[in-house]
Amino acid sequence: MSQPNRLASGGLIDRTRPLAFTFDGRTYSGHPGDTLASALLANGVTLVGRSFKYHRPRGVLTAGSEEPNALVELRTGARREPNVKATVAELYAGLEASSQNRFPSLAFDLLAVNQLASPVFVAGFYYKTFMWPAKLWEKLYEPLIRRAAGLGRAAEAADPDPYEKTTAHCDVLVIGGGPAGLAAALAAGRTGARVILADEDFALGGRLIAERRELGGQSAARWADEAEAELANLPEVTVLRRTSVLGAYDGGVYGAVERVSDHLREPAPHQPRQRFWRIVAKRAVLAAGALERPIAFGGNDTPGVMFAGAVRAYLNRYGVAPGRRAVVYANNDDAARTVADLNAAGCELVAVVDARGDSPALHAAARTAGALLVFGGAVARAYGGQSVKGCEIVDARGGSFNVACDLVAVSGGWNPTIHLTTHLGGRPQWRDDLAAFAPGGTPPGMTVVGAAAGAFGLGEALAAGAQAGAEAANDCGFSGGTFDPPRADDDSGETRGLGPWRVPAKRGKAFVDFQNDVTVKDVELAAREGFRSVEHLKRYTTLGMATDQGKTANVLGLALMAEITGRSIPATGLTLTRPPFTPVALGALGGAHRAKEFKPTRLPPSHFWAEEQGAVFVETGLWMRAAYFPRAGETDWLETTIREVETVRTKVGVYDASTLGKIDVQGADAGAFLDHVYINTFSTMPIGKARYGLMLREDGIAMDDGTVARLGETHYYVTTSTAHAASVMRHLEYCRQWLFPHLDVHLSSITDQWAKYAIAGPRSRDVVAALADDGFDVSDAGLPYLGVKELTVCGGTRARLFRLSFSGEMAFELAVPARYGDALIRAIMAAGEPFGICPYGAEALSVMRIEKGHAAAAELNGQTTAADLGLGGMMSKKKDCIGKVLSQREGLADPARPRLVGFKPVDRSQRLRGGAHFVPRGAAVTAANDEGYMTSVAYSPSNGCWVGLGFLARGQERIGEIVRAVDPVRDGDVEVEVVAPVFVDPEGVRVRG
Amino acid sequence: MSTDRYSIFSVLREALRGHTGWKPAWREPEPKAEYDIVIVGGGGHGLATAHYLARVHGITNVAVVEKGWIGGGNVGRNTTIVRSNYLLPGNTPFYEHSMKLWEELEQDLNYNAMVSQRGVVNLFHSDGQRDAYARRGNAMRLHGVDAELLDVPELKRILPMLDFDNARFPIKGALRQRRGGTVRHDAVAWGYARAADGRGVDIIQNCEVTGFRIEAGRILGVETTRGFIGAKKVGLACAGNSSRVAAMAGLRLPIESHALQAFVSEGIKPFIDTVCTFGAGHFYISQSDKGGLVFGGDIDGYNSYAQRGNLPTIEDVAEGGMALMPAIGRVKLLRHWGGIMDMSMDGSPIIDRTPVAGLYLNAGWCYGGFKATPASGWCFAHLLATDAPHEVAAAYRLDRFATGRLIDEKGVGAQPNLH
Amino acid sequence: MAEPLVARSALRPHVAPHASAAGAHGVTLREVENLTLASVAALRGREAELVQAVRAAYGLDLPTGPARVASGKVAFVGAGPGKWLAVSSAPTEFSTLPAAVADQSDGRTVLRVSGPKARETLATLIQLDLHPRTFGPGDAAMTHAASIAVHLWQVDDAPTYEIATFRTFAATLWRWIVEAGQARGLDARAED
Amino acid sequence: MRIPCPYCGVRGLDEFAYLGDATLIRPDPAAPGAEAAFHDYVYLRDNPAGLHRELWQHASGCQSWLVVTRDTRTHAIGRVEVARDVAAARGSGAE
Repeated sequence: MSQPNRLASGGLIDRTRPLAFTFDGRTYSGHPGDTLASALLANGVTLVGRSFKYHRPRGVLTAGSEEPNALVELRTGARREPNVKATVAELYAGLEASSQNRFPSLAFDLLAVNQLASPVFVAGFYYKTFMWPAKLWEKLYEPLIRRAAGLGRAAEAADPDPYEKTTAHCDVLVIGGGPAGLAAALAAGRTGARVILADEDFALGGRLIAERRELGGQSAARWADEAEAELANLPEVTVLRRTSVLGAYDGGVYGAVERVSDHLREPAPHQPRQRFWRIVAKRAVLAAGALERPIAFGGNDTPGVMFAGAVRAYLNRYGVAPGRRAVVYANNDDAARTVADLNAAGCELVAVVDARGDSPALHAAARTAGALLVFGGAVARAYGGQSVKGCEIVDARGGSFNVACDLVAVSGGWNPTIHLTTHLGGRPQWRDDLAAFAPGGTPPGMTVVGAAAGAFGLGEALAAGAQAGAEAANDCGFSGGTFDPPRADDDSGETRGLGPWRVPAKRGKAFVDFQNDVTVKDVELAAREGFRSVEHLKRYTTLGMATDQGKTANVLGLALMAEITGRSIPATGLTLTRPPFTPVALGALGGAHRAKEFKPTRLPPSHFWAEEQGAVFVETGLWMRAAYFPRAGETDWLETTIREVETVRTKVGVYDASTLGKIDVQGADAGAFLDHVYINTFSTMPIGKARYGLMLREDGIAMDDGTVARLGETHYYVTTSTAHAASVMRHLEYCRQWLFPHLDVHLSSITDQWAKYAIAGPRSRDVVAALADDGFDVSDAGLPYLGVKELTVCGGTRARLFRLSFSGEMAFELAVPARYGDALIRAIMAAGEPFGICPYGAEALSVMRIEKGHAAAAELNGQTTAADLGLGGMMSKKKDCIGKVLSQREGLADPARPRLVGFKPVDRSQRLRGGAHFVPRGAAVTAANDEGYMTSVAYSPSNGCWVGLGFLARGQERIGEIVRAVDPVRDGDVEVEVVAPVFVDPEGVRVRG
Repeated sequence: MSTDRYSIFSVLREALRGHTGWKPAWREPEPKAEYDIVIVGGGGHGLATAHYLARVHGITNVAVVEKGWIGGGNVGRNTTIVRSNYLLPGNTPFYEHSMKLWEELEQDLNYNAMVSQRGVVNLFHSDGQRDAYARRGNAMRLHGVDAELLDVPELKRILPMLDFDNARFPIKGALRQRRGGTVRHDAVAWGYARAADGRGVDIIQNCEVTGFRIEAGRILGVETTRGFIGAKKVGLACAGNSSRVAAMAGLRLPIESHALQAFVSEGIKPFIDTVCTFGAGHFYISQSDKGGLVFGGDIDGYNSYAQRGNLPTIEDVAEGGMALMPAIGRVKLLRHWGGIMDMSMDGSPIIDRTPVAGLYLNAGWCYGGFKATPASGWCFAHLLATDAPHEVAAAYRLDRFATGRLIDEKGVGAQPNLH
Repeated sequence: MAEPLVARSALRPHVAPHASAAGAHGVTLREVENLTLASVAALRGREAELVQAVRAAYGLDLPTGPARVASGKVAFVGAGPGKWLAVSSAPTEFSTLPAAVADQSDGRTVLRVSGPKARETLATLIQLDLHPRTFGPGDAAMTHAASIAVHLWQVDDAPTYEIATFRTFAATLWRWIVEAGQARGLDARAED
Repeated sequence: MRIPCPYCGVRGLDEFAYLGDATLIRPDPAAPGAEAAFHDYVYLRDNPAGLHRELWQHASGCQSWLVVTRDTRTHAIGRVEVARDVAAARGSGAE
């Protein structure tokens, strides 16, 4: 497994350890410290991927996260990850990568036929075609486009790896571990401030480890090592490698993702694959460096055309020669460094083309390397198909000639990496002196330093970083500890790229956005068709919309549009970017709580007992509630439910009602407060009594119902529905604190404090009596209907007993402190055994409340008034309450509104369905005849048929009428009789027992 | 000769000459001194209104004034979903009218906006949700709109990537509207603009309205950064900026502006071929023709004019997505952004006259604005042209909050951040 | 007459599993049982009376902010303006205080998280800054742990935190702490 | 976004629940024209682009309702007041 392009020496790789990996099934070898891209290049693999639209062969363009071309699928099976940039994928033993967006193979891709049709497939062509016939779009054209588009494939099974989210707070967040960032972190860290340094790379240093530079008399890479070692020893400094800061959010919050285990075959036990960091920073120093940009010339996407800075990174950091015969094409003095590094690595320099005039630095370097030097010229075209075989050079006088080469190192200048400065609305400013956008506004508390601020010199980056780090720490109250940056071997190099942006087309496509195949001609077309603003350009051509988010393309595209339309760059627009800075796995943003742990699970006090009984549970909000308790021989939920209902109606049953919201209300004005929030009056209710209550929203619509019990002169106990417990508590606090601040009233959620069981049925008093301690009278006289009493049960456990009924039977709600809940349900079952008790679940509860016509969530749906619910009479005329005024609006008081009534099928054997609509008998099933809808249905054992509740226009006036309940989505159409919404014991005799 | 008719033939012809013959999709005219109608807002709704004024009502002395570039607001920032699966009688016919206009849009505009009726699937996870969706689906069917309830086996067939086995909130079924789907959002703005322009409508970009000239309670025109433009009638279609613009005319609206975030992943090969909404978390998703998973969740929940949101919502959406389809764990979020929604107080829109004679309002779209674009334009054009509400938009009255004839689909009341 | 009722924790091993890593423990998780807890709110116009009563009964000054003051077995933890959570490791009758008092002894489950990796573990659930420069023994806070409402306070420099959560959420919170602690040398058992 | 709760300290957006405009005062239900006044109170909004006084509850913290002054264009947080104090000081119109 030779690595033909690995240099004999040099680089920050561990040559002692070979790492075997595969690409498209072939095995290669690399070393720790390699990326997949560097290892592929070392092995002489230059064709790595295919472009999005034309399926053009593509190689490696960059050595960083801005890579548009070298995208692969990494790993297999459920761990398959699409669109991984080979330039940042850290090599590990056994890595498996595949090329993507090609069929059948990378070298022979049938869809490359798209290139032949490329004269048709220009920007926006699809807006102009595929319209006829219309029905073929979804059937033919769209599937074809969809299959051709997209890059890699998502996994088909759930991601098996865990993720974690965490929060960190710091004084100073330093983004970027290059020279400026290291200086900032050292300067801030030495003051004792809490510092986080985050860098997306697995090695710190940035350009320090990609260049042959000296700092303070030693190699820059060595200096970076020492800086990292010192940072590691500062107790309040956290260095996060492999961590990309993705976005800036309001309030000094930054999002970042740490690739904890991506450099491993799979995560170590209990370790996450990735960790998402919310970083709360008082100050931030952005030292994200700069990104090189391309020049648009023909065939500039051919594998082997590479950014000059990337060429140096592969040479110096990875000990890899990306080519052996190189042409260097640049418009800035970085070219001199490229020439020198290629020469030092033993590569042949075929030609050096400088778009500018004479440059002394470049002159010297080219002479040393023995390269042909072309000033004021251009590379007009690179050619070679799947790898560069040569290029056509145009000289200053317009003459052109071809040279053979296998590498074209291009530098169109550098763009400061200012993405994070724009996330909160900062608008970049074009600077002619840099020929680039520099930060305009920044997020509050952020300073930008180094190349990211347009300071491209190493010395100035170090100095600015050190200063910004110290100042940021000072702003947080830290001082002392100084850091003097080392002396840099700066030259007076000219790194701004002063154009050209493009080389007048000869032959071959000149790419602006490589991945999305946006060419100079596409930009010209956009301009011709009026898509001249940057936003239109982007959207029309898809420039900048690829996985690299236009990191290499945006400025070039903008500059081309400016040139084509004869405007300045600032007049043409600017490039705002959106988070994330680099794409982030959804798994990381989702974090640890997945599948069954997606949300908390609330377990009521009887849960463990119910599990033992074999109960079937149902998710109700965050709660798990027992739906029903099947017994051996019962075949379905309905059979079980009917048995449970019949047991309650004839004997006694017990239900865990603990999930209802419970609120303790105390204070001298507690009664007055409740009068404000409920439509009925509680201030005059006697102590020891309870009553049903309904509260409205201020817009007059019913909000929630429940019961209110008075435990003392200034002490009430309020229940809410299970679903609305939290929102009602918030509403009550709003009323207490904001609307009625002068009232002496205090609220405390006691939902979890009390285990509460509803014991219902004709024998319920017998059960309660068996549990109540001596001396507590639970007879009808001692505790009449709607009575409340505090007592002790089972030999001294304090309890509250409410004579309330939801089922229509004589019933009690018995509450004990929750720790006794498990024991109490067992005690109730034991005490009830002689009376034939059974537990019942939410299904049976629902049946019984429907039989009694009690409104629940389906009726309190946020669209109904007290009057709609048949509860209008409860509203006190003597007092105001929230919602009273607006409930009197004509639209809400309209008697034609649908009102709550009951329904029975005319043919008693027919089933009813919730969600059916009512239309008059004989009328067409159309919206014009829609008179309401069914909210709740149940099979009523007492009635021997299905019964329903629903809202019917003028329903209360139509008792006895027959209407149709139509249910087209389930092919249902049932004639139903309109009845009063009470199906059992309409006189209410039984509750009074 | 330049080319202005779009077809495969014109594309092929242009291909032979390097696409040099295409005309600009719309002109860049200077504003005239006066128009019959000035529409404020060059988004989808404003441009659609202009198109239908010209095409349906023959009114072409119309200007659309836009403070920035057309299509730069919500029409280019949404998650591209179209559907007419509404519950309440005030809404269903309107959105169905919109759906029908979508279905003929490409022929009408000679522009392929890629209307893709791939279906919209709303999952439910409880019996209560099932009944609520049945109620909605039946309402749709009564209005002649397609709707069906799907059971779990059918869902497994069309959405095999959902977590059916290990979910905290098990999937119990879904409501599907097959005719729902997605539309290439930018193309909608461009297609309407091009079509309106072709009929003589002036689309005036970079022209911000700075005030209204109102005399004796009647509108006379708009003051803009490019001077005064006279108008017999002025229609506001300003989406998230409705309150700011209306305030210049002295109006206070039942609207709050809120940021809704949207998300797109990197392009991947076909993964999901319908629109799907989670019923137990804030997450909905589809896949664009380019391959990106396009998804979203809840609004950020506080008044905002900043086109961006914050991390809690982003995390909430990702958590929902991972709960629903855990195979997307290694798919990467490419970009997220925000748009400013004109959240009305009952969650439904307003298309109505205002107390100022000649000034008309089209606002309150919440996050239903994109799917409504054609019908909104159609009905607003009708109102502007005839001074009478279109029958399918008759419920969208400004005074419904005073009368109590609310159109509250979600039933959450006058709290815009919950709609 | 029925048997006396037996108190049971909200945590059972099948919903709140035990875990014990080999080697040194980075983080330890326990339930603190048998606490008396009460929410205490000052009545309007009787705030000073409450301060006096607490001082007289327990010898401590009610904290005015999010802090915990303790004396003997009794502690008061700030729970909002004019509100406190009273905590006692012995049976204590807080209802006699001149205040709105609601028993919460069963409404909350209190977990104790301690050890050198406690902060790092909690940071995966709680977004507060628990760095010793900003949060130390005696400090308290109300927040949420990945959506689960918690009221926590620091007990010592180990560091040890006590986290009160609503009882019906306790099993989930336990599992989530266990999940986060697994990679950090967790020892989680229901009782010592 | 981070909001300094006067009681708890600075906390993230994740802990707060939003209600809306804090300049709206509940009208006198007994006054003439109450229905119109309640309509304006419940439904009409200034919805400014700029400084906005608004109600938030520190829902995951001390439960206090707060009046926060915030710029709706930048999300910059200005003054934060305890809502109950604000309400008490204006002699709360509700009673």
